[in-house]
Amino acid sequence: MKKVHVSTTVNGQPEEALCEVHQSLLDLLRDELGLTGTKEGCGTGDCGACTVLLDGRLVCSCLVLGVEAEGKEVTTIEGIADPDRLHVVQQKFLEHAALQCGICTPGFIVAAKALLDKNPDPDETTIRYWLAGNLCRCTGYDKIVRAVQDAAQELAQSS
Amino acid sequence: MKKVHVSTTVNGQPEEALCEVHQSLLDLLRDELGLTGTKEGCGTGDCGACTVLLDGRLVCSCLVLGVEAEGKEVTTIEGIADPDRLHVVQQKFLEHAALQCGICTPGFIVAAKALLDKNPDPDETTIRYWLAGNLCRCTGYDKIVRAVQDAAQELAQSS
Amino acid sequence: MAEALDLKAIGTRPIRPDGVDKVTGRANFGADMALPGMIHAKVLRSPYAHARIKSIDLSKALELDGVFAAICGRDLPQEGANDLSINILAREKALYHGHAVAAVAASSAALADRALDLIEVDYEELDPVLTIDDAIANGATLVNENMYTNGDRSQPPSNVAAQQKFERGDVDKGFSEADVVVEEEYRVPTAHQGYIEPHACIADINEAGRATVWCCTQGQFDVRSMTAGVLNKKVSDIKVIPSEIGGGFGGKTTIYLEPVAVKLSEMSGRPVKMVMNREEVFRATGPTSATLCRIKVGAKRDGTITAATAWLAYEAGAFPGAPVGPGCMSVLAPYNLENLRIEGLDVLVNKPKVAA
Amino acid sequence: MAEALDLKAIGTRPIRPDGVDKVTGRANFGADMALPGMIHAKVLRSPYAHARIKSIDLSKALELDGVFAAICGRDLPQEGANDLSINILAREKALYHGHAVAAVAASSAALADRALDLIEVDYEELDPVLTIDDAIANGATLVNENMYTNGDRSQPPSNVAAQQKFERGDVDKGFSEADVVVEEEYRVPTAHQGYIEPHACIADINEAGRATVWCCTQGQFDVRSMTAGVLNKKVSDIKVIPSEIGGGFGGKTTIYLEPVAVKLSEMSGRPVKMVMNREEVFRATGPTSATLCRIKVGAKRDGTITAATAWLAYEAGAFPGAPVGPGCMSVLAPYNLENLRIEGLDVLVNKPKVAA
Repeated sequence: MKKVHVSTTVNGQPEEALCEVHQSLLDLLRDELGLTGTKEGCGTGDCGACTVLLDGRLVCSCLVLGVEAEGKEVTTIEGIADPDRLHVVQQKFLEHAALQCGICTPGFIVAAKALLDKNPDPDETTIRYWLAGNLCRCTGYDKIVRAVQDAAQELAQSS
Repeated sequence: MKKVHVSTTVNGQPEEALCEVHQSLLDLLRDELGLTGTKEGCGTGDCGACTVLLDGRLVCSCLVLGVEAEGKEVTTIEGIADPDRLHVVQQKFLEHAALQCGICTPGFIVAAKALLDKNPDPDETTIRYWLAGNLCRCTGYDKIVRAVQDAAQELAQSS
Repeated sequence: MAEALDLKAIGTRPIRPDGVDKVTGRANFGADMALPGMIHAKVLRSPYAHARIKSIDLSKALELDGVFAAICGRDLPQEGANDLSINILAREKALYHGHAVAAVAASSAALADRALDLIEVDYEELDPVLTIDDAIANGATLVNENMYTNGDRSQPPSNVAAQQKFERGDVDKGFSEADVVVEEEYRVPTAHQGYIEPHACIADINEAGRATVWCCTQGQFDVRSMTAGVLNKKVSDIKVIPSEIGGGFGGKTTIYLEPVAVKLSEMSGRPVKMVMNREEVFRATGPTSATLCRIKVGAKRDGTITAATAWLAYEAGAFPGAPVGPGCMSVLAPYNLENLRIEGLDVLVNKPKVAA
Repeated sequence: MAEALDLKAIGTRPIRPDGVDKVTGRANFGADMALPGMIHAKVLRSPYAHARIKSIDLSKALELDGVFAAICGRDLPQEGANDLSINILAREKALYHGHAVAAVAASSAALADRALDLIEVDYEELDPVLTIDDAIANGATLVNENMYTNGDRSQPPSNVAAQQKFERGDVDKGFSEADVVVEEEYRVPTAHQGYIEPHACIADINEAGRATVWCCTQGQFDVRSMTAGVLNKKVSDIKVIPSEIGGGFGGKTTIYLEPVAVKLSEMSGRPVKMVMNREEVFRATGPTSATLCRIKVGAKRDGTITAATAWLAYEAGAFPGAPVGPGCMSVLAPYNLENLRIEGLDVLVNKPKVAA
């Protein structure tokens, strides 16, 4: 079967790629567009390592078909930082040592940023609930939660 | 302008790629299919580093448009060796030290193999004439010519 | 007290040097590499925990368009056919549910997966040995018919690969002097490390026989020597380049895919990429040992321990090598005991070989 | 004669170790790397051999969809604005036909090329200095108004960057003793090395300021220190990874693109690839010096040389540094002369700076 020509927007840039109909959005991003910042941990929507935004909505890209990205806007970890500086969520993950091996980190950061965009002042329970779909095997979560809390505080002060 | 979906066969394998209309076959091979064995030395058809076979005909891939590969068969340097052993032309280039920096080597080998496929017993003048479209800055050509002569001899003995 | 020191590092909170690349998606892990002309390989795994492999027919898989190469155990060198090699591709028997039986390289991972369905394996199902109790029972099915405890062939073959004993004093006398004797049995199930990153590698070998392997490990030199051993190659013919490692916890200093990828690269003339999925990680890579331990402690009313015994049986999985030695050395080590006896068993079961 | 030795290497014809990868297309050269998310940069080059740059307006180029960043000389650190930096991006003046004036990074090389057309440069054309004769003539246009011969500011500025003299004996006396005096003038034109591989690099810098540069050079540590110098960075913040090099012949141990690629990567947050085309290689990278040499030799009928003088003028290109020193040291070196005088001139002209 011939591949499907998909036109989409990734991190604000128009992108075109050929996609087999069974390929996931995760495959499209990683294998066709070379954006390997988004990771596959489970392929079944359980670990959240492949978290991206699709038209502003948080999704596991392993559960979305690549062809569904046609005409949509995708935001990946590669689109979170400004060219000249990290996003405050990224900065706070560094400062709070909220990462170790780093394989889950892109998913956590995309999800955490989406939370703060939606709710600039989440309490700890809200943060833990929102990030429940992201698994980390190294950090034990507390440092991640503190990083998000600190990021929220800094965003509040700067606005 | 939207990219063109090109279906072609490269080294016996069906391939699909998206190609801008102005892209050369060389760009298509290198940038879209990742086959970087074919080199760009001049981009104007003078140096022969980008030599490939297009439907069996020797061409400078920098002078062919990528979209022209639609439905055609392309053979590149990556398709010359068998999986388990080098082509005799490749082997003879090694034995005669007919390469140094190596940037022109893929073009020479594709061209030399095409010559021997067409004319199994070329004399030196024929070899030099056939390879006149390939420039080498390191070897001085004599070792290349001897490698091709030796390859022809070996092919004659083995057939 | 010592005077205050002018400490330069202690007390500071430096940003980890790999941090920026990890929060921006730049850091490259095992599955993030790609090479031009790369093809993809997948592994056919045994659906039985224990089965004799009567035949494997790769021919239909090889006929599928886009398939470049396929191998099974007989295609790896017999000179290197040690436990590691047999774990990587089964020979006479499939030894656990998920044991690699064959592998196919094709132009895409999806196509390789489809080709796996075309491989015909004729299995003779055998009783699986799934617990320590079953493994050490009299008349137990043998995971390995050539396994003799501590290599002692004067005894019949056994699922107990090794047995070790540590003794001091007179435990019977010690227990007789105790006011209280407590004896308990503890079972700890198999636990997989659960690193978020599945195993992945790319191998590329040239016609001169020199291979490069990219993989996610902190033990690139171990991976190199193990891969060389399985392929009966010189270590100098293999270069291993480690990527970032998305968690290992002891589970990524051994090999599962690398020799298969090198062999398929050799047969296809292409770089070969292999990435496990989550199910494969759980079915076929090394967890830590399940254990069955019986501990008996005798003590006087004042708390003095008069004697202690520990019987520790560790599941090794399908090949010997459970970490029972360190268990024996540490189980009673915190106490200064006059009378003790420790026995450790390295027990084969039809499960993946443990790692760490 | 010495006895026959058991020679292990001499007389053998070993296959070069990089050979197999080079005859199969596996060997990776400067332009063969690609990184995820990579964008492409192209350089706007002066259409004049000598012109004052009155203004550069990048704004229209930056407005084009798909353009990520654009720079010109003022965007490189002034702290590192030495000859190397000014060669990489012109400042007050364009010093040769092909001198880099600005650069644009865009989603494709073709788009970057289109964006170059949108950059507005206001040039004031100046007389170009194109030959040694013109450069050293009285009242010559100055390539660099602040260049003083050997740094001696008691003399007026000059296109002769350096002058060196070597003398022995009395040449006038020597020539007077000669039976025959021959004096000739020799001109050798500029010759470019003509390596088949154009210059290429990829740079990727992260938000912590650590850059990795892949490029085709045999002098990765030179490239690192030069790039660090131009960017006013620490060498420890730059890692240079050399690829295979498709011919260099002395022309690839300096830099043309690397700091531009790093800077554009910093501004865009993307890896930036830059590949010269053949025309750029010839217009803007270092050839060997054109020379004008006057040699005078006096000799007796029996062949004894009684005196010799050599006047060697080497084109340096737009910045000083022609290899006139080695020329002076070797021109008369084969002869055992009592009377000689050698004069060497390092002469600026409006051409690319020579390399090797």
